[in-house]
Amino acid sequence: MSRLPSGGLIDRTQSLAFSFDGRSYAGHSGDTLASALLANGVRLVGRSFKYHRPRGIVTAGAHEPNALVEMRTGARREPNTRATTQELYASLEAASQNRWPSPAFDLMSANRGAGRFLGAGFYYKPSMGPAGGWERLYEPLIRHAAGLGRASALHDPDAYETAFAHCDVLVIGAGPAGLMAARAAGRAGARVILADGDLRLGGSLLSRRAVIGDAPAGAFAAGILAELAAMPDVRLMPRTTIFGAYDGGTYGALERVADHLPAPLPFTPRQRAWTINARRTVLATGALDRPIVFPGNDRPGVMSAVALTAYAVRYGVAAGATAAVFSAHDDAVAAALEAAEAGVRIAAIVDVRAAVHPVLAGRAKAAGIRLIQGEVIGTRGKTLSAITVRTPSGIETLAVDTLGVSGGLTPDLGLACHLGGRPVYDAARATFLPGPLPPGMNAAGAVVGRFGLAESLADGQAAGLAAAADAGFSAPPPALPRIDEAGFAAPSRSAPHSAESATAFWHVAAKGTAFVDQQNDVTAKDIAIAHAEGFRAVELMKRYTTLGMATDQGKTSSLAGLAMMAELTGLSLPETGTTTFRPPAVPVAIGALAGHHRGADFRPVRPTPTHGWAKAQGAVFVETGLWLRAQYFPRPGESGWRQSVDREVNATRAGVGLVDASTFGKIDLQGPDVGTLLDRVYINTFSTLPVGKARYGVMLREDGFVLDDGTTGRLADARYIMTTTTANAAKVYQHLAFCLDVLWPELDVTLASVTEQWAQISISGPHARAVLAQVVDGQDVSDAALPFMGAIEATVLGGIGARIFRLSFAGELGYEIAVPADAGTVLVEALMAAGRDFGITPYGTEALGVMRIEKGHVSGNELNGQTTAADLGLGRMASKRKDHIGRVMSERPALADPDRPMLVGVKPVDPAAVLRAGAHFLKIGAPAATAHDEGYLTSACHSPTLGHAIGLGFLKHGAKRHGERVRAFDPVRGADIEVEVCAPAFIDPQGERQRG
Amino acid sequence: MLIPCPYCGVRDAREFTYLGDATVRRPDPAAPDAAEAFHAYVNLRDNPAGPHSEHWYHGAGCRRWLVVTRDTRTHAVLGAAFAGEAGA
Amino acid sequence: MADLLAHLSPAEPVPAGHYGRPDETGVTVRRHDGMALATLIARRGAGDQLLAAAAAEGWALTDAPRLSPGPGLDGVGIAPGRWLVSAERTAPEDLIARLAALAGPAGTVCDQSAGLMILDIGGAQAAEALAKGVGIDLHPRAFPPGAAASTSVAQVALTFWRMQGEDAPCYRFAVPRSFAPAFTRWLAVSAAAFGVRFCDSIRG
Amino acid sequence: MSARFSLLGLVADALRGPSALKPHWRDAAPKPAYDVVVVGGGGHGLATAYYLAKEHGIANVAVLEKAHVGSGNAGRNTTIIRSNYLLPGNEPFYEASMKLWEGLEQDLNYNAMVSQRGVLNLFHSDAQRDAYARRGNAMILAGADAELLDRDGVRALAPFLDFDTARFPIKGGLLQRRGGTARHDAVVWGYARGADRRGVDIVQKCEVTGFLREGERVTGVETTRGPIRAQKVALAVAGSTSRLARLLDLRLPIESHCLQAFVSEGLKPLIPGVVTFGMGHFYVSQSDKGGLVFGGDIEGYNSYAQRGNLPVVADVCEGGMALMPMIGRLRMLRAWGGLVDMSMDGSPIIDTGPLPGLYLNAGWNYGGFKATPASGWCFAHTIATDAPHALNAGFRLDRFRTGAVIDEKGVGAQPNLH
Ligand SMILES: Cc1cc2nc3c(=O)[nH]c(=O)nc-3n(C[C@H](O)[C@H](O)[C@H](O)COP(=O)(O)OP(=O)(O)OC[C@H]3O[C@@H](n4cnc5c(N)ncnc54)[C@H](O)[C@@H]3O)c2cc1C
Ligand SMILES: NC(=O)c1ccc[n+]([C@@H]2O[C@H](COP(=O)([O-])OP(=O)(O)OC[C@H]3O[C@@H](n4cnc5c(N)ncnc54)[C@H](O)[C@@H]3O)[C@@H](O)[C@H]2O)c1
Ligand SMILES: Cc1cc2nc3c(=O)[nH]c(=O)nc-3n(C[C@H](O)[C@H](O)[C@H](O)COP(=O)(O)O)c2cc1C
Ligand SMILES: [Zn+2]
Repeated sequence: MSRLPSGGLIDRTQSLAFSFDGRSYAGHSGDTLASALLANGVRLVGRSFKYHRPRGIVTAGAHEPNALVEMRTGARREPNTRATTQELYASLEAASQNRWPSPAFDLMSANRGAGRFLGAGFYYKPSMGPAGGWERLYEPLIRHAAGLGRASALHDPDAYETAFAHCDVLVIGAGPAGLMAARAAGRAGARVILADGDLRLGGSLLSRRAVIGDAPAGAFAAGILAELAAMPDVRLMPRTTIFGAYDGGTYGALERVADHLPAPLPFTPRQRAWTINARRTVLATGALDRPIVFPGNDRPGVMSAVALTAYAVRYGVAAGATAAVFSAHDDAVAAALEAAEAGVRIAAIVDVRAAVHPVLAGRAKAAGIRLIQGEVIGTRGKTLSAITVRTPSGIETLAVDTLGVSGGLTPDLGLACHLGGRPVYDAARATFLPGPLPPGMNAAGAVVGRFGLAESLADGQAAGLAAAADAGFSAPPPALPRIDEAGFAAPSRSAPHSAESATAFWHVAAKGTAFVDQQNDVTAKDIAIAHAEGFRAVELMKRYTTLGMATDQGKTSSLAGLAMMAELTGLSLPETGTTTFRPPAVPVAIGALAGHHRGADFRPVRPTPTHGWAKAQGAVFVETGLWLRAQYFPRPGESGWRQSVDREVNATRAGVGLVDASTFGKIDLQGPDVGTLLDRVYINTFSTLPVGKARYGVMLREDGFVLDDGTTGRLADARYIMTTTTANAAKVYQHLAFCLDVLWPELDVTLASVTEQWAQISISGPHARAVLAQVVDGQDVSDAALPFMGAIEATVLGGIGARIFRLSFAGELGYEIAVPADAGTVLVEALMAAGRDFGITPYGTEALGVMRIEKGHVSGNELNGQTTAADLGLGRMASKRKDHIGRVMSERPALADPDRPMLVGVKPVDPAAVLRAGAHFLKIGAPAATAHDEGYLTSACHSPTLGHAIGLGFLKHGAKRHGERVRAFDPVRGADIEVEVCAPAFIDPQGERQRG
Repeated sequence: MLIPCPYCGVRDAREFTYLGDATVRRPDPAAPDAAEAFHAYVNLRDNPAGPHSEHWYHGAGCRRWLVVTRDTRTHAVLGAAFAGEAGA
Repeated sequence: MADLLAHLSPAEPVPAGHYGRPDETGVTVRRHDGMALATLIARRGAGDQLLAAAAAEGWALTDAPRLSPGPGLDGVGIAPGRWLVSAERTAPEDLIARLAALAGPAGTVCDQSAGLMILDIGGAQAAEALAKGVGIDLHPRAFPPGAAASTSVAQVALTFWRMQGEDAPCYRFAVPRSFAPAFTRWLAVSAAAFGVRFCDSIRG
Repeated sequence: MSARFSLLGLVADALRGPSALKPHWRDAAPKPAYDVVVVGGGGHGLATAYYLAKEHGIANVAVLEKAHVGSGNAGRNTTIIRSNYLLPGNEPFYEASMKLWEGLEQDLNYNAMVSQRGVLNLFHSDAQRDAYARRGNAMILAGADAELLDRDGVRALAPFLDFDTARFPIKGGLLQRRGGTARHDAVVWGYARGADRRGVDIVQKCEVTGFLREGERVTGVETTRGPIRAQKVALAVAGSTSRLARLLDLRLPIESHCLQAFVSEGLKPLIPGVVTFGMGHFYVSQSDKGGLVFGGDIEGYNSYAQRGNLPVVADVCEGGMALMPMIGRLRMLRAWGGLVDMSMDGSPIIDTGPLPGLYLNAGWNYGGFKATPASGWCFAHTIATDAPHALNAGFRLDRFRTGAVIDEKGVGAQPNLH
């Protein structure tokens, strides 16, 4: 329970003050929070999930199930951080969680007494009395008691980024196997990435005492790392966890850039999420120490045997004053001896086997450590003070404050299974090993059961060479280092664990509460309950008991649980199988996965070419998909948007107005077959369109519903310009490309999107021609020269190339003038100057919307993908003389059904009433029920031209009901308004104004 | 998932837009059974568990439609060609 | 880091200036205004004819995602039989006329001069900064001078190529005009750790 | 048969220990013949068997499940229940389902943890507001509850959302207070136990590999545990529908796609009810255990792999961060995928046929969990009476031929866009 006098990869010259639960402590740089807490004698660090039992530090790695803490404070508070991987920094602040008021005294631990009633499955049995009792009473209680840490509920102040990396060989894990693999592949000339979640590369070499060649393990690792660092095409990535394997050799990785600092450095993110594309991968993630399930195994002071050694060797910390080790295989015995050599007082090694390896037995004897054949059957103390051991000769109590436990090694093989591979049971090693590996993956070292150091070095090198060779880089194998595994003869360890050295030992048969999943409080008894109640398949057992669903994802618990289930069912372990491994291999911050794309940068903001000008005019902007458009242009003294919009509409209808319509999709089509193509994609005919004219067209999806509408003009015999709606610009281009690439590759047509190239300014109103005439370069724009639906190329403002289409969405005399986007502002300014005498008024999307509703033009609200051309009143446009996409399916009975709601106009009977889109139409007097639903209002506005509200909508038999009154029923906004049905065009139904 | 565009090279699938089954052929609209044939073309799918020939549009790249053969059980991409040239 | 952009409008390209780490300039961004740009598209079955026409003018145009420099213009393959052609110090209409004459019936030409923003992104850490959004391998073996790609970067579909004849790698990006704010904001943030200078735009 | 659950029983069980406990349902061995064989031991198949027995007195029924019950979508969905649909073909059905949820625990004597903490769909533009108003009004017409909240109303419910720097400002939301979540596994187990108690055989590890035919008529199934004859064979296999249809040479208006879902590490209560983003793909709720359960869009390509890829992971997390930047430091604990049967109009099929003796329940897309009770109820009715009930009258297979599609999103016959 203290810092050892020497040793460890910590900087003893640097003392770092930190606090835990408000108390101050000190540690060293190189410490994790866990090692620093242990060095300060803090052993109780939190409470378990369900029963709020006191819990201590169990591991020295990312799979820690117990020592989860709340890091930092304020908006940076971060729940559930593993103390075992959190690097210590000066003035670190952390707190225990899931306890109230303190971890030592937790009122919620009353749950412990209730534990016998709260066993697996208790939630599902509706014992809770009256109906509603669950929701009103028990559920809130359970929600409050459950959960682990507390989120800050404040916006995360830190930034994140993503990045891409590419390599020939990705090596995952920088232990002995990974280091050798990376070196071999690097020497062969491959581009290598070596990633490890740890802050320091070296894996188990850092926390064990071996001699490799002539050097201690740590120095050996350092030598390889230096060599790798000098290779230009090798990238070393410490603090980087590979969290997922995905299709095509893509790996997700999380780099913790700044979690070891009080706050991220300026201009750097807190974390970086990498997408790594690797041609080959070497999985070298090692193996984890496997716990043994025994009564009292959750008491603080009970930990992994390998962790006990790691704290001693790597951090120079004795996890306790006097320790014992409870083992079932030789490597745990070896680890215990190494801990002792590092200065930890080991009183005894309790091993379940009849004999341990003679070399190890000899060393234990020499070190004065008792070797006991037996099992731990109980523990005592608030934190551990004694263990009870059952030996062949009786029961014995040992006073120890720390117990290192290891039942075997479990390969950390999740990444091998993310693409659906299933682990296979290896009886010789008494563990599951990776099954068929994902394409491109090799695996080496402990993760494939090569538990010995010599063999993992050799295996890593071979895997690295093989991976490089597969990627096209060959090299002869270098000689392997000679190994002295601290006196423990290599052959016996490097051989698969033989029956004497490893027995599959999962749990101790003895009375008392024994935990399988320490975080989720799943006990041995819960497994028995699941079995008795029929939840025997491993996936059912998992879900019924929550075994393996904690933050360690069962890394410390699953295997024991399923072995215990196998014992109960009498099935073998291979028959029992494992649950499914899923990404992420280690939990990953959501912010990191989002990276840069949040807040204002969640999605691109697309400004129109005249954005700056509109901003200078004081426009209010509105999101239109990704575009930002001027919504209206308020003027001083106006009381609200309605007043501005009314003014804009009135000024346009009475004089002239101008709007930026650049957001429409624009597609340039050229070639001899454009007409043929357009005839096939539009319901109406375009091949006969004269040069110099434009036409409104409607296109259908193949299923007969409307896809899009827009105007297409013919500029030359073999050249058309198509406009699409703003929303469907990309979709229509893709559709046309489909027609040309897939349906009719014989058509000679070229497509180019010119949406970005052209600014398109629309001027409308009685004076539009007079304004236009002032900007064109001498072109005749008279009605005769440029009649309604004329489409010409011209130049404006002294030589700027332009296209002018005479049409107007507003239903006025109008022109759409397109110029190169960088001339958009110049054009607008010129138009404003030219129109000054006519009171030219810029307007935004609101006024545009009002005018098109007044005119009865359909738009996005009506083109909602659920409507046919006939529904929109456009059925007669369809040419009967040709086929077009969607024709056949548009004739299906339900699409041709006369009962379908059709486009109508409506106006409120009470002229003061306000209409809102979304109201449903009901016959007057009909009950408000789905059966009587006759349609709905799609668009509505106040018409300043008419002085009352108007709307468009779809109404059953609408065309025949002009003049009838119906209800516009809008209960979500508390409205129920009588409206009169009318034709959709409220103004100028004959279109005289636009022809004017 | 990576898709080998015959022009652009190997790219992440996120650059593409998926349409689906590339084995269905637009029927002759003038045929007497056109209604039924279009129903099958638009609506009915083999939806196989195994190799599947399918249309992908490289919208963030060359903007061409590809026919990609991919195993729907493993996501292994078995080949890719430009639509119209695929012979599929 | 996020504060870097907090005071800037998300609807406008990042203005000229130095961003991020103050003592270094690891990345330099130069914007070209007034460059003529056009798409040149081979008509169905006329690809070879178009290539031959280009060759006749001394322009070794290749039908691949690569830079094909020619006399007074550059072609970059963006799709089979399709190029983005750029010409410095040239009026758009001159480029269009030249290409139209060159292509004749074998190809069509479309002005894109105002539709794309051209950015030259260079500096010692350019590739490292770009890797935060460019999913394509920029390693010199995989993306040597002259290599080009149309791809999506930070949600923006664009074309870029590695320029020839520069010492440190320099990449030329053609970004659709309306996506310039999104792209430059991402670039500024991604390069901030190295220090990034957005230069005043250059004409030509 | 397991005993009725009660408070006393729970106490007694606890005192007696595991040995006194009984399986919640029998792990039945298949008999050679049944009146009805239901293929698929997900929520829908089990609910169908339960209601066949309960409502129609047809208990000589087997549910055949290739793995274990709930191993399909029923065991991997984000557990949202709601009846906030737009179209008249859908809304009354989902509202009927909602009413069944509300009585489910008493009916099944099993705590499915139905938790009506509300479903809030955010909107970010005027057009979206109007579309939600249309939907809310449709819900009210069908007898459901709906409220249209303005920005302040949303802020009061969910103050942690990004109201200040969001790319797409939050303008309000459509709230269904009766919506919420139910514990997915418990629904499966509850129906399994309920059906078992009424005599239904639940046969696990029994994969249907073929069909017995007499001419056109389907007369039973081939399974990995031998042939089983049946008067009626009912398919409720969700994402596997096409695989079985193929064995009958049927092509269906269905594609199988993968939908991912995610859960965070456990947290103290943070998010009330269900919140969905209107301008990106993200929705979230918090489980009783404290994990944030969230998801987004489907992967977008046909798949039987039951796992997804990184682009969707990023897309979902971007949506989450855009909406609630407080989750940045919270960690994703696990991601998984399910095989969803996306139909050509995004709406389900509950119908007789298409062959005599065959009955089809499919096309649930990413939204069939909430339908579980009504789907089982209507399918049972359809099987028992050989005709659809009024509630599923719109869910017929021939609608794709006639054009009477129920396309909530208006994207047409493109399954990956629904
Ligand atoms: C990630 C995800 C999130 C979702 N979120 C929601 C949500 O929030 N709300 C919502 O309402 N819906 C949601 N859904 C959809 C919902 O889960 C499904 O629509 C619904 O569960 C499907 O019905 P089921 O339960 O019967 O299907 P399943 O549970 O998939 O049942 C089908 C069963 O058939 C079995 N089977 C298949 N083939 C055979 C065979 N040959 N022989 C025997 N058995 C076979 C399968 O093993 C499976 O158990 C989600 C789906 C997913 C994947
Ligand atoms: N007795 C001794 O002295 C001694 C010393 C060292 C090693 N050994 C033996 O060597 C073998 C271990 O070698 P190894 O190289 O296979 O394993 P290892 O445990 O040494 O290394 C695995 C590394 O992978 C990393 N890792 C795990 N998952 C990761 C992920 N998802 N992303 C990134 N990094 C990840 C870990 O942080 C660790 O550094 C063991 O058998 C051990 O007993 C023995
Ligand atoms: C509502 C819900 C909550 C879940 N909560 C957890 C959880 O807390 N921990 C966990 O490990 N998995 C959780 N899961 C995921 C399951 O472990 C599992 O991944 C999922 O049921 C799919 O099964 P599979 O991964 O075995 O294919 C949850 C799943 C659902 C549907
Ligand atoms: Zn491509």
